[in-house]
Amino acid sequence: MPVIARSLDDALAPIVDGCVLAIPRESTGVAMAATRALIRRGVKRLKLVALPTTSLQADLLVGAGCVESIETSAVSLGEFGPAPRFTAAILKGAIRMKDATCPALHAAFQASEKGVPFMPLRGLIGSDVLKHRADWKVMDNPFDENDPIVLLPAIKPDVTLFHAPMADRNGNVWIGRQRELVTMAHASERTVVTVENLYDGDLLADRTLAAGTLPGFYVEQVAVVERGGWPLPLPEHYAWDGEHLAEYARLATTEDGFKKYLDKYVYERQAA
Amino acid sequence: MPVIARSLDDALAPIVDGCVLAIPRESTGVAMAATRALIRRGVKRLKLVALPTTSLQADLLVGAGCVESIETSAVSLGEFGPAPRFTAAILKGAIRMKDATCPALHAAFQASEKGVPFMPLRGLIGSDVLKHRADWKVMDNPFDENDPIVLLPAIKPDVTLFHAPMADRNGNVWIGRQRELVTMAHASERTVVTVENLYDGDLLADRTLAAGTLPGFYVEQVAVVERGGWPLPLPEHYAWDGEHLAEYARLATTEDGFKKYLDKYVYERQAA
Amino acid sequence: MTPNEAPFRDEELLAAVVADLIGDVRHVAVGNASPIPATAALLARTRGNGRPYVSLLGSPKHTFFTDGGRELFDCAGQGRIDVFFLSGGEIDGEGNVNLVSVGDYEKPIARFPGSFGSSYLYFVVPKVILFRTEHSKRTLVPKVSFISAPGGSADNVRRTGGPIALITNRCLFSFDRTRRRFRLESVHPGHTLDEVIANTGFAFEQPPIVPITPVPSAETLRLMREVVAPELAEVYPQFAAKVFAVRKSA
Amino acid sequence: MTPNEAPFRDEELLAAVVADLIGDVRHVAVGNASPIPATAALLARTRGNGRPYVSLLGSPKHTFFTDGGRELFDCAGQGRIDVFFLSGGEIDGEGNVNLVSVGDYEKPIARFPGSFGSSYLYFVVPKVILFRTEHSKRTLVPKVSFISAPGGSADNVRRTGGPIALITNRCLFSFDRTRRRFRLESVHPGHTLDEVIANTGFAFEQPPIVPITPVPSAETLRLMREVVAPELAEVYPQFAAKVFAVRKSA
Repeated sequence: MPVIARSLDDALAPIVDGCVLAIPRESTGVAMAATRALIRRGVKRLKLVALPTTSLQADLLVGAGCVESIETSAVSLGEFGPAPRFTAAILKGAIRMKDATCPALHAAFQASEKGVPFMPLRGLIGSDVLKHRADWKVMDNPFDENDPIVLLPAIKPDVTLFHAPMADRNGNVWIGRQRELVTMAHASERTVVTVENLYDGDLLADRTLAAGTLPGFYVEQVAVVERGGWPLPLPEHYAWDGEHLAEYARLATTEDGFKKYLDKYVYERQAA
Repeated sequence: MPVIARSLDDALAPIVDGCVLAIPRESTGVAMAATRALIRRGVKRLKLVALPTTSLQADLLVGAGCVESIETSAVSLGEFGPAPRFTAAILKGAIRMKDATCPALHAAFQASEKGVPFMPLRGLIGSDVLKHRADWKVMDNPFDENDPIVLLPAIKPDVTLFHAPMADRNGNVWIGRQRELVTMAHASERTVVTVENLYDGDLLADRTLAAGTLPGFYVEQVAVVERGGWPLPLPEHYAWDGEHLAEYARLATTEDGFKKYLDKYVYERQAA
Repeated sequence: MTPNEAPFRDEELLAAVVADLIGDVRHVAVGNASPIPATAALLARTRGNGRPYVSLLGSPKHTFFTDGGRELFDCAGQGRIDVFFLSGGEIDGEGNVNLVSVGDYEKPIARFPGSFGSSYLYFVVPKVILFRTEHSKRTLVPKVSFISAPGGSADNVRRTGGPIALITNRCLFSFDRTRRRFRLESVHPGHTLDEVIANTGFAFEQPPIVPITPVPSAETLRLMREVVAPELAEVYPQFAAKVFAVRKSA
Repeated sequence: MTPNEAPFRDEELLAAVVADLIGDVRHVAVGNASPIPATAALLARTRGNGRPYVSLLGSPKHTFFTDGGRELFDCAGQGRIDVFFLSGGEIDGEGNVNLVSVGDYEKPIARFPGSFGSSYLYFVVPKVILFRTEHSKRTLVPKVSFISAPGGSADNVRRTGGPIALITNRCLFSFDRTRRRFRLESVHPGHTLDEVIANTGFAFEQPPIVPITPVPSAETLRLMREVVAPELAEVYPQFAAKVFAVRKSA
């Protein structure tokens, strides 16, 4: 039965060195305070799987040396430019990249959600994305003639980590229309969530809220962290901190600048 | 762009003779008033696909001679006993039955939703359900050794028909946590919905309601029919009419009794 | 039949036996119209101080599911359902379950509702408890007419689930998955081995001396009557009223 | 360059051209950070009295999606997205798009963000409009280093979608899917054929006389400035302010 963790660090205990960690795209609810706590703890060799893209979260973790590999379909700071630490790490060969395409990641998570070993997907054939994925296969669709189709193996993360507007004391988490968070939790062995605040009551008891709720059954840990998505947005709650992201994009272009950023925003601001 | 139909009959125009009609299980929101209207119109040769089971709706349509085939995993009146017209039709060989199992139907609708030709599913191997489904295939899982797995072809209904609590004037329909209704609409060429009442506003503009809303983009027709699910339940709105269902179960055990039921509740009560 | 002076009802005995079969697990799911398994699951939860999660599928109030009708099956496919209950129009000695029809499938002489989720859940839920109160040669047959879900599978068929037991109004069988046979574990008080043999259409193993099914303890009966029954009344009001004389709580 | 005295801006010309390419369809989806395609899609909707549906993916307010991040791709897989826009770090003469890296994939000399949904949407969206304002030999190359999404496919590859055109700051190309080649359709006012040839890294077809891209009509400019710009300001406030001098409405 999930409980509200005594501290953010307690909640993050399931995220151990070397684990496969699933994280959502920037616009869905990224657990940034938790990410800074993981860097402070010095987590190592994470195998990140970002559904389907990632931005500051992966760039920070890569820059801080926490990442062994990333499977995703894009890493970028969006309007704030390329992801500088990710780009540098790729050019140095410091991390392993598993380039994918968005719907392939969605399908591979759904495969785990459904307990099947693979999912088929159209497209991809003739691309170098497919060419560089030895773990993906092409078969002939047995329901048609001469119809090659790609099969993607299920992605089974050890832990999913995200940030959401609220949870109740049973660990039910309100995710609204960000339904890939439900699929991620279903597909993962464990799920750790940070939330803006606690809902006083049972989210499943209200028929309107229940429609947007991930049941606590799938949730291992919940920690309350106000503005836990900062400086990224929390959908329909707060927007980007554009000034901060611009500062990050500027500092992180060099290794030294990135270290300054870490000192200022990760190590010194224990509570941020 | 969907509009609110002038009449129930107008809304049902897409459901033509011989079409593949997808209908939901009893507890999800069954369009019973619409079903009675279809019987009055004399629709013929429906190929019903019930996700994943069905009760009074299919029994009525079968008894009234509207059905050519049913694909589903169970037809029953639940606590009110077997589905008498369905049972009689099967014993007479009057309809074609495609016996399935619940998760196979869910997966086959999801295949259409995702635009893939098939979906894999565990289980089934060694069952007579599989043996009698020439359209299902067994293949060796290419990601493992000596691992047979069933592949199910996508189910692509012409029309999905269901009943829901409310819709707005843009055709957005609030379905709450009955999320298979979303998958059914995604998988179907067209979707026809009856609702208890109109929501005065935009369901997508409210972040809490939006989480349980099927966008009007997928909806072809909406008709307002108060108690349109009667005598079946509408989740969290009204329960079964147990007395009525007991009466049905009693009358429908004979062909004559069923005719009396039709006269009393379908043909004479035009508005019911 | 349980003698009239017995301090418990048949339903209470069966629920107590099923609760013990459930054991220490995380999640028990109970299908529609299964008041005795529901009682057993709630009893197990009461004993476990809230563990296992219990999903009563007949009642939206008593499931946590929010992802539509597929969530039950996805949840099972993820390995997150530990115990489920199945019944059958026919059950045979190899644990095969028939929910479809009797006679030739194309020209049946009797038709049941259909296989529901059995053709899948029987493969992926580790502990499936077969439950059929009518113990007769009509229901427990040598060979089912139609296999909705097979009791066993070939070695190369991935299968993490299957039957562990069959409970009837007369007795409790365990199921040996390797040998694909039932074994008589105990005969309920008031019933006899001869009666079980006479009413069972399939052969089964039996110990040299067949025990009597242990009766529920006073504490078990107290929990069922005082804690479980009021919860149960929300979903199965008629059953709760009949067995426990409890009315749906306000 | 458009002369200073021109009655419209470059962005307005491009949006007008793209709006015509969209044509009469049901649903146009526009990816993040694409203000000119967004302007074009909203212009098409204004002309069509509400048709097509326009999904601006950067903005939850301007999409109808409620089924999570997969809905865009599922929707496309269902054949329910008619027009989409793609750009690329590199685009070559066969319509191949590179969003991944330059040089050897294992030891790249430049890295872009990644393929996003291109490796799928290029196959299933009937009209994909390639959009790259920087028209140079660096972006329009003979052969991309990495194919995120191929311009064409073998005959036996199921493909209902692909490129129909490429629009740049200098000109408009159409794409011939059978021959897998671009054809120069028109050169924008203020630009020349020689300039296009000098700045394009791949060979392309061209008509004997290359037309000048038609300038937007007065009515088109009025709709863009009076109707589209205020809507656009909700999603692209900086762009709307710069191009249309419109501030986000209250």
